[in-house]
Amino acid sequence: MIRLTFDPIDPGGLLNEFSRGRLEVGAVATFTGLARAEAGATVALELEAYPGFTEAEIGKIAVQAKARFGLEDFAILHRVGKIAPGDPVVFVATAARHRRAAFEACDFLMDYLKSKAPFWKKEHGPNGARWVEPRPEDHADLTRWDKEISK
Amino acid sequence: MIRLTFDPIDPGGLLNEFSRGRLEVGAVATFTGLARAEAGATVALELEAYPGFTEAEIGKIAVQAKARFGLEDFAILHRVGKIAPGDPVVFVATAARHRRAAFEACDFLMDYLKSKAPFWKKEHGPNGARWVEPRPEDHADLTRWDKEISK
Amino acid sequence: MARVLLFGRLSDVAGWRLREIDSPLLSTLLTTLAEEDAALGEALSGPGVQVALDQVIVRGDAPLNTATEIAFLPPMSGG
Amino acid sequence: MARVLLFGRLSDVAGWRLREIDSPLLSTLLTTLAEEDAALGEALSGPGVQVALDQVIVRGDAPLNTATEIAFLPPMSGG
Repeated sequence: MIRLTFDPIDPGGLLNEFSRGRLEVGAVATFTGLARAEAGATVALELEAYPGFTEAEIGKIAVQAKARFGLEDFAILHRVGKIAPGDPVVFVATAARHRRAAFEACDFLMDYLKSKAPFWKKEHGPNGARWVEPRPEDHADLTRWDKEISK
Repeated sequence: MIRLTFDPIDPGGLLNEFSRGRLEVGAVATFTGLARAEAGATVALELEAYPGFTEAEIGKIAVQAKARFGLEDFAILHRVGKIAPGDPVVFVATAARHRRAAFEACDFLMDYLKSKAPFWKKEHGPNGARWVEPRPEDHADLTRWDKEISK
Repeated sequence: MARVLLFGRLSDVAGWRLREIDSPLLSTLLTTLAEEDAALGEALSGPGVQVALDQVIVRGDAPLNTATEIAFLPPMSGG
Repeated sequence: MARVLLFGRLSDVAGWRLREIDSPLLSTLLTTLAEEDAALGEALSGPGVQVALDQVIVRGDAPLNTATEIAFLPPMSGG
Protein backbone atom coordinates (compact mmCIF):
# COMPACT_ATOMS: atom_id res chain seq x y z
CA MET A 1 0.00 0.00 0.00
CA ILE A 2 1.35 3.41 -1.02
CA ARG A 3 -0.80 6.42 -0.32
CA LEU A 4 -0.54 10.21 -0.13
CA THR A 5 -2.95 12.06 2.10
CA PHE A 6 -3.83 15.64 2.98
CA ASP A 7 -5.48 14.36 6.19
CA PRO A 8 -3.68 13.67 9.48
CA ILE A 9 -2.00 10.24 9.62
CA ASP A 10 -2.98 7.75 12.35
CA PRO A 11 0.19 5.61 12.76
CA GLY A 12 -1.35 3.42 15.45
CA GLY A 13 -4.43 2.58 13.42
CA LEU A 14 -2.22 1.80 10.43
CA LEU A 15 0.09 -0.42 12.49
CA ASN A 16 -2.79 -2.46 13.91
CA GLU A 17 -4.45 -2.79 10.51
CA PHE A 18 -1.12 -3.81 8.96
CA SER A 19 -0.35 -6.43 11.64
CA ARG A 20 -3.80 -8.03 11.85
CA GLY A 21 -4.16 -11.69 10.88
CA ARG A 22 -0.47 -12.23 10.06
CA LEU A 23 0.01 -15.77 11.36
CA GLU A 24 3.40 -16.44 9.75
CA VAL A 25 5.00 -13.03 9.60
CA GLY A 26 6.78 -12.72 12.91
CA ALA A 27 8.28 -9.26 12.42
CA VAL A 28 6.71 -5.85 11.81
CA ALA A 29 8.94 -2.76 11.84
CA THR A 30 7.60 0.76 11.51
CA PHE A 31 8.96 4.25 11.23
CA THR A 32 7.00 7.40 11.94
CA GLY A 33 8.50 10.74 10.98
CA LEU A 34 7.15 13.65 13.01
CA ALA A 35 7.37 17.30 12.00
CA ARG A 36 9.79 19.11 14.31
CA ALA A 37 9.13 22.51 15.81
CA GLU A 38 12.89 23.33 15.79
CA ALA A 39 12.35 25.43 18.91
CA GLY A 40 9.83 27.65 17.16
CA ALA A 41 11.84 28.09 13.94
CA THR A 42 9.28 25.95 12.11
CA VAL A 43 5.65 26.97 12.45
CA ALA A 44 4.53 24.48 9.81
CA LEU A 45 5.96 22.17 7.20
CA GLU A 46 4.40 22.12 3.75
CA LEU A 47 4.87 19.19 1.42
CA GLU A 48 3.97 19.11 -2.23
CA ALA A 49 3.78 15.91 -4.28
CA TYR A 50 3.01 15.23 -7.93
CA PRO A 51 -0.05 12.96 -7.58
CA GLY A 52 0.33 9.79 -9.60
CA PHE A 53 4.01 10.37 -10.38
CA THR A 54 5.06 10.49 -6.72
CA GLU A 55 3.26 7.24 -5.81
CA ALA A 56 4.64 5.54 -8.94
CA GLU A 57 8.23 6.56 -8.14
CA ILE A 58 7.87 5.38 -4.53
CA GLY A 59 6.32 2.18 -5.86
CA LYS A 60 9.41 1.38 -7.94
CA ILE A 61 11.63 1.53 -4.85
CA ALA A 62 9.14 -0.36 -2.69
CA VAL A 63 9.03 -3.23 -5.20
CA GLN A 64 12.85 -3.30 -5.13
CA ALA A 65 12.83 -3.36 -1.32
CA LYS A 66 10.28 -6.16 -1.24
CA ALA A 67 12.45 -8.36 -3.45
CA ARG A 68 15.78 -7.40 -1.90
CA PHE A 69 14.76 -7.97 1.72
CA GLY A 70 12.20 -10.72 1.11
CA LEU A 71 9.35 -8.68 2.56
CA GLU A 72 5.93 -10.19 3.03
CA ASP A 73 4.33 -6.76 2.75
CA PHE A 74 4.84 -3.03 3.18
CA ALA A 75 2.75 0.08 3.80
CA ILE A 76 3.81 3.64 3.03
CA LEU A 77 1.65 6.59 3.91
CA HIS A 78 2.89 10.12 3.29
CA ARG A 79 1.23 13.32 4.37
CA VAL A 80 1.10 16.25 1.94
CA GLY A 81 -0.05 19.83 2.45
CA LYS A 82 0.54 21.84 5.64
CA ILE A 83 1.72 19.88 8.67
CA ALA A 84 1.94 21.18 12.24
CA PRO A 85 4.96 20.39 14.48
CA GLY A 86 4.49 17.06 16.26
CA ASP A 87 2.20 15.67 13.54
CA PRO A 88 3.23 12.56 11.58
CA VAL A 89 4.68 13.32 8.14
CA VAL A 90 5.38 9.78 7.02
CA PHE A 91 4.58 6.26 8.21
CA VAL A 92 6.33 3.17 6.85
CA ALA A 93 5.59 -0.41 7.95
CA THR A 94 7.36 -3.56 6.79
CA ALA A 95 6.48 -7.19 7.51
CA ALA A 96 8.89 -10.10 7.20
CA ARG A 97 9.48 -13.53 8.72
CA HIS A 98 12.54 -12.29 10.58
CA ARG A 99 13.27 -8.98 12.20
CA ARG A 100 16.55 -8.24 10.42
CA ALA A 101 14.73 -8.05 7.06
CA ALA A 102 11.88 -5.97 8.47
CA PHE A 103 14.25 -3.44 10.07
CA GLU A 104 16.55 -3.14 7.07
CA ALA A 105 13.73 -2.72 4.57
CA CYS A 106 12.08 -0.03 6.71
CA ASP A 107 15.41 1.77 7.08
CA PHE A 108 16.08 1.51 3.32
CA LEU A 109 12.62 2.84 2.40
CA MET A 110 13.00 5.76 4.79
CA ASP A 111 16.43 6.64 3.39
CA TYR A 112 14.86 6.82 -0.06
CA LEU A 113 11.77 8.71 1.04
CA LYS A 114 13.78 11.31 2.96
CA SER A 115 16.32 12.01 0.23
CA LYS A 116 15.05 11.21 -3.25
CA ALA A 117 11.29 10.72 -3.29
CA PRO A 118 9.42 13.30 -5.42
CA PHE A 119 8.37 15.76 -2.76
CA TRP A 120 9.03 19.47 -2.44
CA LYS A 121 9.25 20.75 1.08
CA LYS A 122 8.69 24.24 2.40
CA GLU A 123 9.38 25.32 5.97
CA HIS A 124 7.14 28.05 7.28
CA GLY A 125 8.92 30.01 10.00
CA PRO A 126 7.98 33.07 12.03
CA ASN A 127 9.71 35.27 9.39
CA GLY A 128 8.44 33.60 6.24
CA ALA A 129 8.85 30.41 4.27
CA ARG A 130 11.77 28.73 2.52
CA TRP A 131 12.09 25.71 0.22
CA VAL A 132 14.23 22.91 1.65
CA GLU A 133 16.82 20.99 -0.31
CA PRO A 134 17.82 17.47 0.80
CA ARG A 135 20.47 17.40 3.55
CA PRO A 136 23.87 15.98 2.58
CA GLU A 137 23.48 13.24 5.24
CA ASP A 138 20.25 12.11 3.57
CA HIS A 139 22.18 11.34 0.40
CA ALA A 140 24.95 9.75 2.48
CA ASP A 141 22.36 7.53 4.20
CA LEU A 142 21.12 6.34 0.84
CA THR A 143 24.57 5.48 -0.52
CA ARG A 144 25.02 3.06 2.42
CA TRP A 145 22.83 0.64 0.48
CA ASP A 146 24.91 0.88 -2.69
CA LYS A 147 28.08 0.13 -0.73
CA GLU A 148 26.49 -2.95 0.74
CA ILE A 149 25.76 -4.27 -2.72
CA SER A 150 29.39 -3.92 -3.79
CA LYS A 151 30.76 -5.53 -0.57
CA MET B 1 8.51 2.53 30.09
CA ILE B 2 9.16 -1.18 30.60
CA ARG B 3 6.17 -3.40 31.28
CA LEU B 4 5.24 -7.08 31.28
CA THR B 5 1.62 -7.99 30.66
CA PHE B 6 -0.55 -11.10 30.59
CA ASP B 7 -3.11 -9.17 28.52
CA PRO B 8 -3.04 -8.77 24.72
CA ILE B 9 -0.77 -5.96 23.52
CA ASP B 10 -2.21 -3.11 21.42
CA PRO B 11 0.81 -1.91 19.36
CA GLY B 12 -1.17 0.82 17.60
CA GLY B 13 -2.48 2.32 20.83
CA LEU B 14 1.03 2.23 22.27
CA LEU B 15 2.55 3.87 19.19
CA ASN B 16 0.06 6.73 19.21
CA GLU B 17 0.45 7.25 22.95
CA PHE B 18 4.25 7.17 22.58
CA SER B 19 4.30 9.67 19.68
CA ARG B 20 1.83 12.17 21.08
CA GLY B 21 3.03 15.69 21.81
CA ARG B 22 6.62 15.12 20.69
CA LEU B 23 7.39 18.47 19.07
CA GLU B 24 11.16 18.02 18.74
CA VAL B 25 11.59 14.29 18.34
CA GLY B 26 11.33 13.75 14.61
CA ALA B 27 11.82 9.99 14.56
CA VAL B 28 9.88 7.14 16.11
CA ALA B 29 10.83 3.55 15.24
CA THR B 30 8.90 0.53 16.45
CA PHE B 31 9.16 -3.20 16.29
CA THR B 32 6.31 -5.61 16.89
CA GLY B 33 7.08 -9.30 17.22
CA LEU B 34 4.14 -11.54 16.35
CA ALA B 35 3.79 -15.18 17.40
CA ARG B 36 4.12 -17.43 14.34
CA ALA B 37 1.88 -20.39 13.63
CA GLU B 38 4.76 -22.23 11.87
CA ALA B 39 2.17 -23.85 9.58
CA GLY B 40 0.32 -25.40 12.52
CA ALA B 41 3.44 -26.62 14.35
CA THR B 42 2.86 -23.99 17.04
CA VAL B 43 -0.59 -23.90 18.62
CA ALA B 44 0.49 -21.40 21.27
CA LEU B 45 3.61 -19.79 22.65
CA GLU B 46 4.04 -19.58 26.42
CA LEU B 47 6.39 -17.08 27.98
CA GLU B 48 7.46 -17.01 31.59
CA ALA B 49 9.23 -14.06 33.21
CA TYR B 50 10.57 -13.46 36.69
CA PRO B 51 8.54 -10.42 37.71
CA GLY B 52 10.71 -7.63 39.04
CA PHE B 53 13.97 -9.30 37.96
CA THR B 54 13.01 -9.43 34.27
CA GLU B 55 12.00 -5.75 34.12
CA ALA B 56 15.15 -4.75 36.02
CA GLU B 57 17.44 -6.67 33.64
CA ILE B 58 15.69 -5.17 30.59
CA GLY B 59 15.96 -1.77 32.26
CA LYS B 60 19.77 -2.04 32.50
CA ILE B 61 20.03 -2.58 28.73
CA ALA B 62 17.46 0.09 27.94
CA VAL B 63 19.42 2.67 29.94
CA GLN B 64 22.56 1.68 28.01
CA ALA B 65 20.67 2.02 24.72
CA LYS B 66 19.32 5.42 25.69
CA ALA B 67 22.82 6.74 26.37
CA ARG B 68 24.53 4.99 23.46
CA PHE B 69 22.07 6.11 20.77
CA GLY B 70 21.04 9.41 22.34
CA LEU B 71 17.40 8.39 22.62
CA GLU B 72 14.79 10.84 23.78
CA ASP B 73 12.63 8.00 25.07
CA PHE B 74 11.78 4.30 24.74
CA ALA B 75 8.87 1.97 25.48
CA ILE B 76 9.14 -1.80 25.88
CA LEU B 77 6.08 -3.93 26.40
CA HIS B 78 6.41 -7.71 26.61
CA ARG B 79 3.60 -10.21 26.75
CA VAL B 80 3.86 -13.18 29.13
CA GLY B 81 1.64 -16.23 29.53
CA LYS B 82 0.01 -18.07 26.64
CA ILE B 83 0.05 -16.30 23.27
CA ALA B 84 -1.90 -17.32 20.16
CA PRO B 85 -0.31 -17.26 16.67
CA GLY B 86 -0.62 -13.82 15.10
CA ASP B 87 -0.76 -12.04 18.48
CA PRO B 88 1.92 -9.51 19.43
CA VAL B 89 4.59 -10.90 21.77
CA VAL B 90 6.72 -7.81 22.12
CA PHE B 91 6.48 -4.13 21.22
CA VAL B 92 9.46 -1.76 21.30
CA ALA B 93 9.33 1.94 20.42
CA THR B 94 12.23 4.38 20.34
CA ALA B 95 12.18 8.14 19.86
CA ALA B 96 15.14 10.22 18.72
CA ARG B 97 15.85 13.44 16.87
CA HIS B 98 17.11 11.53 13.84
CA ARG B 99 15.98 8.29 12.33
CA ARG B 100 19.36 6.50 12.33
CA ALA B 101 19.45 6.60 16.14
CA ALA B 102 15.81 5.51 16.48
CA PHE B 103 16.27 2.55 14.12
CA GLU B 104 19.55 1.38 15.62
CA ALA B 105 18.34 1.60 19.20
CA CYS B 106 15.17 -0.34 18.36
CA ASP B 107 17.21 -2.99 16.54
CA PHE B 108 19.69 -3.21 19.45
CA LEU B 109 16.91 -3.57 22.05
CA MET B 110 15.22 -6.30 20.02
CA ASP B 111 18.49 -8.22 19.61
CA TYR B 112 18.87 -8.20 23.39
CA LEU B 113 15.23 -9.05 24.11
CA LYS B 114 15.20 -11.97 21.65
CA SER B 115 18.43 -13.56 22.83
CA LYS B 116 19.34 -12.69 26.41
CA ALA B 117 16.40 -11.16 28.25
CA PRO B 118 15.18 -13.23 31.22
CA PHE B 119 12.30 -15.10 29.62
CA TRP B 120 11.64 -18.81 29.31
CA LYS B 121 9.73 -19.82 26.25
CA LYS B 122 7.63 -22.92 25.62
CA GLU B 123 6.15 -23.86 22.28
CA HIS B 124 2.89 -25.74 22.46
CA GLY B 125 2.44 -27.93 19.37
CA PRO B 126 -0.20 -30.44 18.33
CA ASN B 127 1.92 -33.21 19.93
CA GLY B 128 2.89 -31.49 23.15
CA ALA B 129 5.12 -28.71 24.42
CA ARG B 130 8.85 -28.05 24.40
CA TRP B 131 11.08 -25.44 25.98
CA VAL B 132 12.93 -23.27 23.48
CA GLU B 133 16.59 -22.30 23.75
CA PRO B 134 17.86 -19.14 22.00
CA ARG B 135 18.71 -19.63 18.31
CA PRO B 136 22.41 -19.29 17.39
CA GLU B 137 21.55 -16.38 15.07
CA ASP B 138 20.00 -14.50 17.99
CA HIS B 139 23.36 -14.53 19.75
CA ALA B 140 25.09 -13.65 16.46
CA ASP B 141 22.72 -10.66 16.08
CA LEU B 142 23.69 -9.43 19.51
CA THR B 143 27.46 -9.68 18.95
CA ARG B 144 27.09 -7.27 16.00
CA TRP B 145 26.89 -4.47 18.56
CA ASP B 146 30.10 -5.53 20.35
CA LYS B 147 31.98 -5.51 17.07
CA GLU B 148 30.78 -2.00 16.37
CA ILE B 149 32.20 -0.79 19.67
CA SER B 150 35.67 -2.14 18.84
CA LYS B 151 35.71 -0.67 15.31
CA MET C 1 -3.62 22.82 -25.35
CA ALA C 2 -1.15 20.84 -23.22
CA ARG C 3 -1.32 21.04 -19.42
CA VAL C 4 1.75 22.65 -17.87
CA LEU C 5 2.46 21.95 -14.17
CA LEU C 6 5.02 23.71 -11.99
CA PHE C 7 6.22 22.25 -8.68
CA GLY C 8 8.09 23.49 -5.64
CA ARG C 9 9.86 26.85 -5.94
CA LEU C 10 9.02 27.05 -9.68
CA SER C 11 5.39 27.83 -8.94
CA ASP C 12 6.48 30.47 -6.42
CA VAL C 13 8.64 32.10 -9.11
CA ALA C 14 5.86 31.95 -11.73
CA GLY C 15 2.91 32.77 -9.53
CA TRP C 16 0.94 29.86 -10.98
CA ARG C 17 0.88 26.06 -10.74
CA LEU C 18 -1.17 24.92 -13.70
CA ARG C 19 -1.81 26.42 -17.12
CA GLU C 20 -2.95 25.19 -20.50
CA ILE C 21 -0.56 26.31 -23.23
CA ASP C 22 -0.49 25.44 -26.91
CA SER C 23 2.97 24.59 -28.24
CA PRO C 24 4.22 22.02 -30.79
CA LEU C 25 7.47 21.17 -28.99
CA LEU C 26 8.92 21.20 -25.50
CA SER C 27 11.61 23.61 -26.75
CA THR C 28 9.05 26.06 -28.15
CA LEU C 29 7.06 25.87 -24.92
CA LEU C 30 10.20 26.78 -22.94
CA THR C 31 10.85 29.73 -25.28
CA THR C 32 7.28 30.96 -24.88
CA LEU C 33 7.46 30.71 -21.08
CA ALA C 34 10.85 32.48 -20.93
CA GLU C 35 9.72 35.34 -23.21
CA GLU C 36 6.68 35.87 -21.04
CA ASP C 37 8.52 35.64 -17.70
CA ALA C 38 12.33 35.92 -17.73
CA ALA C 39 12.64 34.85 -14.06
CA LEU C 40 10.64 31.70 -14.76
CA GLY C 41 12.70 31.04 -17.90
CA GLU C 42 15.87 31.20 -15.84
CA ALA C 43 14.41 29.00 -13.08
CA LEU C 44 13.27 26.37 -15.60
CA SER C 45 16.75 26.11 -17.10
CA GLY C 46 18.38 26.03 -13.64
CA PRO C 47 20.40 23.09 -12.31
CA GLY C 48 18.52 19.92 -11.50
CA VAL C 49 15.18 20.87 -13.04
CA GLN C 50 13.67 17.77 -14.66
CA VAL C 51 10.82 17.54 -17.15
CA ALA C 52 8.12 14.86 -17.09
CA LEU C 53 5.85 14.28 -20.07
CA ASP C 54 2.75 12.37 -19.03
CA GLN C 55 4.56 11.47 -15.78
CA VAL C 56 7.68 10.09 -17.48
CA ILE C 57 11.00 11.94 -17.11
CA VAL C 58 12.38 13.01 -20.52
CA ARG C 59 15.69 14.48 -21.60
CA GLY C 60 16.11 16.71 -24.66
CA ASP C 61 13.32 18.05 -26.85
CA ALA C 62 10.01 16.29 -27.43
CA PRO C 63 6.83 16.88 -29.46
CA LEU C 64 3.76 17.89 -27.48
CA ASN C 65 0.21 17.04 -28.36
CA THR C 66 -2.93 18.57 -26.99
CA ALA C 67 -3.35 15.89 -24.33
CA THR C 68 0.19 16.02 -22.99
CA GLU C 69 0.82 16.82 -19.33
CA ILE C 70 4.18 18.61 -18.94
CA ALA C 71 5.55 18.86 -15.42
CA PHE C 72 8.62 20.89 -14.43
CA LEU C 73 10.23 19.34 -11.37
CA PRO C 74 12.88 21.24 -9.41
CA PRO C 75 15.34 19.18 -7.29
CA MET C 76 13.29 16.91 -5.04
CA SER C 77 13.73 17.41 -1.34
CA GLY C 78 12.39 14.09 -0.17
CA GLY C 79 9.57 13.88 2.34
CA MET D 1 11.44 -20.13 55.66
CA ALA D 2 13.01 -18.77 52.47
CA ARG D 3 10.96 -18.61 49.26
CA VAL D 4 12.29 -20.91 46.53
CA LEU D 5 11.26 -20.18 42.92
CA LEU D 6 11.81 -22.42 39.90
CA PHE D 7 11.59 -21.13 36.33
CA GLY D 8 11.27 -22.64 32.86
CA ARG D 9 11.95 -26.36 32.54
CA LEU D 10 13.02 -26.58 36.20
CA SER D 11 9.44 -26.24 37.41
CA ASP D 12 8.35 -28.89 34.88
CA VAL D 13 10.98 -31.27 36.32
CA ALA D 14 10.04 -30.53 39.92
CA GLY D 15 6.28 -30.30 39.51
CA TRP D 16 6.21 -27.06 41.51
CA ARG D 17 7.11 -23.41 41.03
CA LEU D 18 7.19 -21.93 44.52
CA ARG D 19 7.91 -23.44 47.92
CA GLU D 20 8.97 -22.18 51.32
CA ILE D 21 11.96 -24.15 52.60
CA ASP D 22 14.07 -23.58 55.70
CA SER D 23 17.81 -23.89 55.10
CA PRO D 24 20.82 -21.96 56.51
CA LEU D 25 22.87 -21.94 53.28
CA LEU D 26 22.34 -22.14 49.55
CA SER D 27 24.50 -25.30 49.52
CA THR D 28 22.37 -27.01 52.17
CA LEU D 29 19.20 -26.03 50.32
CA LEU D 30 20.57 -27.66 47.16
CA THR D 31 21.41 -30.82 49.09
CA THR D 32 17.91 -30.94 50.59
CA LEU D 33 16.28 -30.49 47.18
CA ALA D 34 18.50 -33.14 45.53
CA GLU D 35 17.86 -35.70 48.31
CA GLU D 36 14.14 -35.19 47.97
CA ASP D 37 14.08 -35.24 44.12
CA ALA D 38 17.14 -36.59 42.30
CA ALA D 39 15.93 -35.39 38.89
CA LEU D 40 15.53 -31.86 40.21
CA GLY D 41 18.93 -32.07 41.90
CA GLU D 42 20.50 -32.97 38.56
CA ALA D 43 18.57 -30.26 36.70
CA LEU D 44 19.62 -27.60 39.24
CA SER D 45 23.31 -28.46 38.81
CA GLY D 46 22.96 -28.58 35.00
CA PRO D 47 24.82 -26.24 32.62
CA GLY D 48 23.78 -22.62 32.59
CA VAL D 49 21.50 -22.68 35.65
CA GLN D 50 21.92 -19.41 37.54
CA VAL D 51 20.87 -18.56 41.07
CA ALA D 52 19.39 -15.24 42.13
CA LEU D 53 19.13 -14.25 45.78
CA ASP D 54 16.62 -11.47 46.24
CA GLN D 55 16.77 -10.87 42.48
CA VAL D 56 20.56 -10.58 42.31
CA ILE D 57 22.60 -13.28 40.53
CA VAL D 58 25.08 -14.94 42.90
CA ARG D 59 27.94 -17.36 42.33
CA GLY D 60 29.13 -19.84 44.97
CA ASP D 61 27.55 -20.48 48.34
CA ALA D 62 25.61 -17.90 50.33
CA PRO D 63 23.81 -17.69 53.68
CA LEU D 64 20.01 -17.65 53.54
CA ASN D 65 17.77 -15.87 55.96
CA THR D 66 14.09 -16.32 56.44
CA ALA D 67 13.18 -13.46 54.12
CA THR D 68 15.41 -14.50 51.23
CA GLU D 69 13.90 -15.19 47.80
CA ILE D 70 15.96 -17.83 45.97
CA ALA D 71 15.31 -18.21 42.26
CA PHE D 72 16.78 -20.94 40.06
CA LEU D 73 17.05 -19.69 36.49
CA PRO D 74 17.73 -22.12 33.62
CA PRO D 75 19.30 -20.69 30.42
CA MET D 76 17.17 -17.77 29.29
CA SER D 77 15.55 -18.09 25.90
CA GLY D 78 14.83 -14.45 25.25
CA GLY D 79 11.32 -13.27 24.47
